[in-house]
Amino acid sequence: MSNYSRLEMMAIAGARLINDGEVILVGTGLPLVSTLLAKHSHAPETVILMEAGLYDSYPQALPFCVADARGVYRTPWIGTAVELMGQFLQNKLVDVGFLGGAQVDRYGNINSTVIGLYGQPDVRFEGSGGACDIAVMAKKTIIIMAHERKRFVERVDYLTSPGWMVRRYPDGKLIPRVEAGLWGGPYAVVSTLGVMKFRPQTHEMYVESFFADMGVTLEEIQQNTAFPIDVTQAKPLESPNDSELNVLRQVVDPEGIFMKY
Amino acid sequence: MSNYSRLEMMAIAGARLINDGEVILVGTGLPLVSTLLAKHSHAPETVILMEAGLYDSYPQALPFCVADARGVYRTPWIGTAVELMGQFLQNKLVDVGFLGGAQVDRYGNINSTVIGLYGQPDVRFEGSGGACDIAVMAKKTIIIMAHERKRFVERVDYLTSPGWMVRRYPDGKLIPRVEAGLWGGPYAVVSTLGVMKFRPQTHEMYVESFFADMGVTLEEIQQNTAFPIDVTQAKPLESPNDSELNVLRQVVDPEGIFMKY
Amino acid sequence: MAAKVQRLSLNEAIALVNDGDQVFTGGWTVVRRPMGLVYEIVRQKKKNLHLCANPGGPEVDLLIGAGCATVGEINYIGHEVFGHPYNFRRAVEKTQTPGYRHDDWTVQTGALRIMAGAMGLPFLPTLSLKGSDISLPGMDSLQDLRLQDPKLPRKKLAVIKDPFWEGQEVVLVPALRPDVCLLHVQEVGDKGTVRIQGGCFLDYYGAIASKLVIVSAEHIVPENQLRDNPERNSIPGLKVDIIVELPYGAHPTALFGYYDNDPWWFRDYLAASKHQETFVDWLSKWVLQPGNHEGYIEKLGTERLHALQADPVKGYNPHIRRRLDKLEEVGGR
Amino acid sequence: MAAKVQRLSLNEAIALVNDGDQVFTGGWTVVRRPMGLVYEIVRQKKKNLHLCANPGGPEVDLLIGAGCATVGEINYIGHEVFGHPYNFRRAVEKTQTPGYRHDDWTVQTGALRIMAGAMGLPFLPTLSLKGSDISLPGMDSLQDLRLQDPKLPRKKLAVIKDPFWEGQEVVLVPALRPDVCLLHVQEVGDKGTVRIQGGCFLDYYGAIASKLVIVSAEHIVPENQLRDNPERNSIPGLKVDIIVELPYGAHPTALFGYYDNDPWWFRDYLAASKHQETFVDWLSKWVLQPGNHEGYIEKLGTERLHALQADPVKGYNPHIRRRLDKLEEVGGR
Repeated sequence: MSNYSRLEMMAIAGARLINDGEVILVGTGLPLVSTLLAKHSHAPETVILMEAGLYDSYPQALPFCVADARGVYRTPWIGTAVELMGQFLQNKLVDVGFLGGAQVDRYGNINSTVIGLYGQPDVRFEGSGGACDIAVMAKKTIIIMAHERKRFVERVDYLTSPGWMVRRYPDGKLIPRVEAGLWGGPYAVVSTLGVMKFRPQTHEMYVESFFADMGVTLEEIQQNTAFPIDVTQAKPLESPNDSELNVLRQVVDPEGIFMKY
Repeated sequence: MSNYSRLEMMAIAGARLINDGEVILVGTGLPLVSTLLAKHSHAPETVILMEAGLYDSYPQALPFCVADARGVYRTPWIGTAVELMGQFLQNKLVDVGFLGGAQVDRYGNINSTVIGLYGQPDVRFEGSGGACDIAVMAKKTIIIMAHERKRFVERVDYLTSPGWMVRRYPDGKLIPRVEAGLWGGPYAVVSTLGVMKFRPQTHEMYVESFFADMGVTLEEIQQNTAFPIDVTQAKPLESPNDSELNVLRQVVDPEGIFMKY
Repeated sequence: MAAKVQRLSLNEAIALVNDGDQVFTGGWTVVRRPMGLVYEIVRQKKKNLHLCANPGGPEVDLLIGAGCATVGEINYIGHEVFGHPYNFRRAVEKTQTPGYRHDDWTVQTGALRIMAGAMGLPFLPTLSLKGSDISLPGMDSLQDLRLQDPKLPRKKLAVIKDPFWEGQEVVLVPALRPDVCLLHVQEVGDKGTVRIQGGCFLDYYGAIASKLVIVSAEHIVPENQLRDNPERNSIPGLKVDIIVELPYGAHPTALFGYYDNDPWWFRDYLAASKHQETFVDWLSKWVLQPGNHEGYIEKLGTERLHALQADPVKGYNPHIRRRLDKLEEVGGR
Repeated sequence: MAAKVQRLSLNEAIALVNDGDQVFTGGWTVVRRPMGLVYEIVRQKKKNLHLCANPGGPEVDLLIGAGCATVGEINYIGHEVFGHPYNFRRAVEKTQTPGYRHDDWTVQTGALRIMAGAMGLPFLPTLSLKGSDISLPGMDSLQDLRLQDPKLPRKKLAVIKDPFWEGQEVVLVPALRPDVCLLHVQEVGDKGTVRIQGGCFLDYYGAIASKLVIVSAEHIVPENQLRDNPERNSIPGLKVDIIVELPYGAHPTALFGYYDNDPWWFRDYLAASKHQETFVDWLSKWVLQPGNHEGYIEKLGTERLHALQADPVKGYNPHIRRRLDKLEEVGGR
């Protein structure tokens, strides 16, 4: 077996999707871990934003939330959600939004609000935070979450953050994203099993690459996905190199707060 | 004759209208001179705001404009027009707006835009600046200007800053201020001849007091006012005291920039 | 008239909060929350509060768990990576007649709503929310209250067509108009000027939008001292009504330059808040029995406060370990 | 992508401005205007500029007088107490076919319009303008251009009813979407972070709203130096495209901490600008003949620059006399 975990592989796969120089608005947890890994390796010119008001963050220690002093230290400027979300994001200055979620469907719609009925939920989550805003207004979004059948669902219980098929106001009918007047859209889903992207025309999710060297099979992905997913173009993902693992373990998350060593 | 000028009397009459503790949004020139005189004498707790973003200004030297470093020095906070005009003023935190103007009518409507036709003016002035905003949204406004027949007019050539009879959108018909949904309104006009206020019911201008000790007569006021103006309740204004003159001459405008000694 | 700033005790300050008030709490999730003020709200047993934190953290979960809040217009309630908001969850999960009613928003629209309040405007426009369930009238959990409760806008949102440029659809979101704004900050001047370090979040907007503004601070300082650097000051005194000196007033949340998040608090709180009974015990032990803020700080103990102390330049504590599943003990009783 | 900040010469920077561009100029009336950048616009003979200073000062009067501008959406053009904007006056008084078309606004609505641009929104609401001639369609001096010129909104404003609270009428004002933003500041980092002292005015919003942002500064400094005090920085580098080191780049307007208003300049400019012929002479003598910014500063001379020097703490020059009718001579050629 490999000397790295699926969580690590996932964080590394996420980092690889970030291009140097991109302006990236990032949530706490795995999105931040992946982004910092990219910043500390192939994408040093990335401009990291966090919704609480943090700008061009380059923390020396892993921030615990999007308002953490670790993310503020030696930033060149500090704003608020009014500037970050109401100006930079809405004014199309954000290249990548990097989000987690509880459920995702084949169109990249994300639920981070409830399981069950909205009015009487079985499980209530923390709620959108800035996720809906980011999914609506970033030039593209990357989603990162555990690959389980109850998470990769036919239909999200609540559509918190719009993907490629979105709610029409006010009747809630699902319509294509562009018809609702939205730009951007989901670019990739990084999971504990592989990396999914979306077909250009149908905007349906397909498997682009999978963690073959960790024993992941395409059948395993299909079994853990509650909607039909095309695996015909899936390629094994390149294994993490030593540099990626070192940066992740020694620089980005040495405590194992997220990587749970 | 008196040992003070009509300009000085006017500045002092303006200062006397300010109550201690008021939040006052003030324009450059005579409004600022009067306000600083009040701040340096009977109204030290006045909070002086200027539209460029200056807050709680207490200058050691007379500011030349509403963005002058003299008005910034040792203020406790600095904003922009977004906060001063878009928040404090619009959110009804400003007690007094203190304005100049080129023309005023009996309802306290001010013109600071053109003489003649708007499309082809005989004389073009600088324009509203923040005057219209202040006249619309301060809890009350004080107007200060030279008393001449061409300035105290039957009808302003252009209604820059609404008084008690204002333009209906979009047809321009003159309607009472409250019908247009506006609060506040003109409280007094201070001129080179006296102090005018407005009747509670009709909102028409009347003479409350005049500069009798400088030889000003009520006939002179009527002759220099192009609309009928009630002078029946006019009382002589109390002469400036030494303290007022000293503060004005030695502290507020020692160069005579506005007082033209 | 400019607010005449009054310096009050914690007890006197919170006595000004009325049952039913709409309350905005400053800070962000687990950072710089007005925890000392909120603990005192619990001690004074305020009822039917209408919360509008943006976003909410432990202070909101605590007020819901203590039965102080009946309505929330909030985009997120949680403790970030520390764990889940169990009091909030329990209040809304599978509940037929909830004691707490929750209206979902987003960070951006929540920010615009409190900004609209600060601007004295009834609404502001946004391009967000389009395509989300959050925007749908059928998902508006406060719909039945809207025409009855004057603190709620008549509609959750409206949609209009841009009349000026490309003609796109624009969402209008209603202003928030809180009765009370509760903030905790590093320094406040004796005339109300607030200096915040490490990010203001939406505290400025909360202060300008709210009818009564209560600011607790680590230090009340002479106003003249703050005038040396106006660019570093965050909120003008114009709208600050009440100031309270309250050292450690943001504990267990982090305060830039002063102290870091308290992982032991979060570990204990998360364990306790999983069930109503254990939460009631926790509340009694940590909020009610200490009797006041001094008692609470005393109970934390000097060893624990020392362990949280921030590096004054970095703003955080570079030595503290934050992984709850491997947390080592520190002092504190 | 984040703008890759480029350090250019003044000449190279202004070469990026196109005829017909909509240009926002930073500063406020006679304070911190990007005069050096504007002089270079005149030297490079740019045409048909669409100006949106808020408010406008000598830089706007100069561009109108030099024939560079054909449209302005501006709330005020003037030199404050120094005197009147004669070039602007001459361009619009009793003119049948004006070369310059002026649309009147107000400070608050102008601020909201550039803020709407920064927010990526087509409009923002306001409670101002109600009752004023400025709001009336019949007084809209650009009405005939609105459906032809894509840089102008289709309407000057719109009025809607608040759907959420008291139902009052609210005015919507269209965004400003400038092509170019010109700023002069005290310091800019080599990656574009801007530090302004003494008031930012609307410079931040101008930068975030505009497509191309050109910042001239007294000093270009290492970015790391500015990171010591992020709270003191005014504009993030994200939207700054071009930086130009330009000492005295705001002269004759005042720059907090550096130099005060130049009363001799205003005396001479006001006298010259009263007539087109004398203004053309002034322009030739002070802008064109010096050839570039260095020539201009050289022409001012060290004695005059010394006389303007600000007290670094107070921000202004406490000795300078500003009353034009009693102005004493100082050096300068």
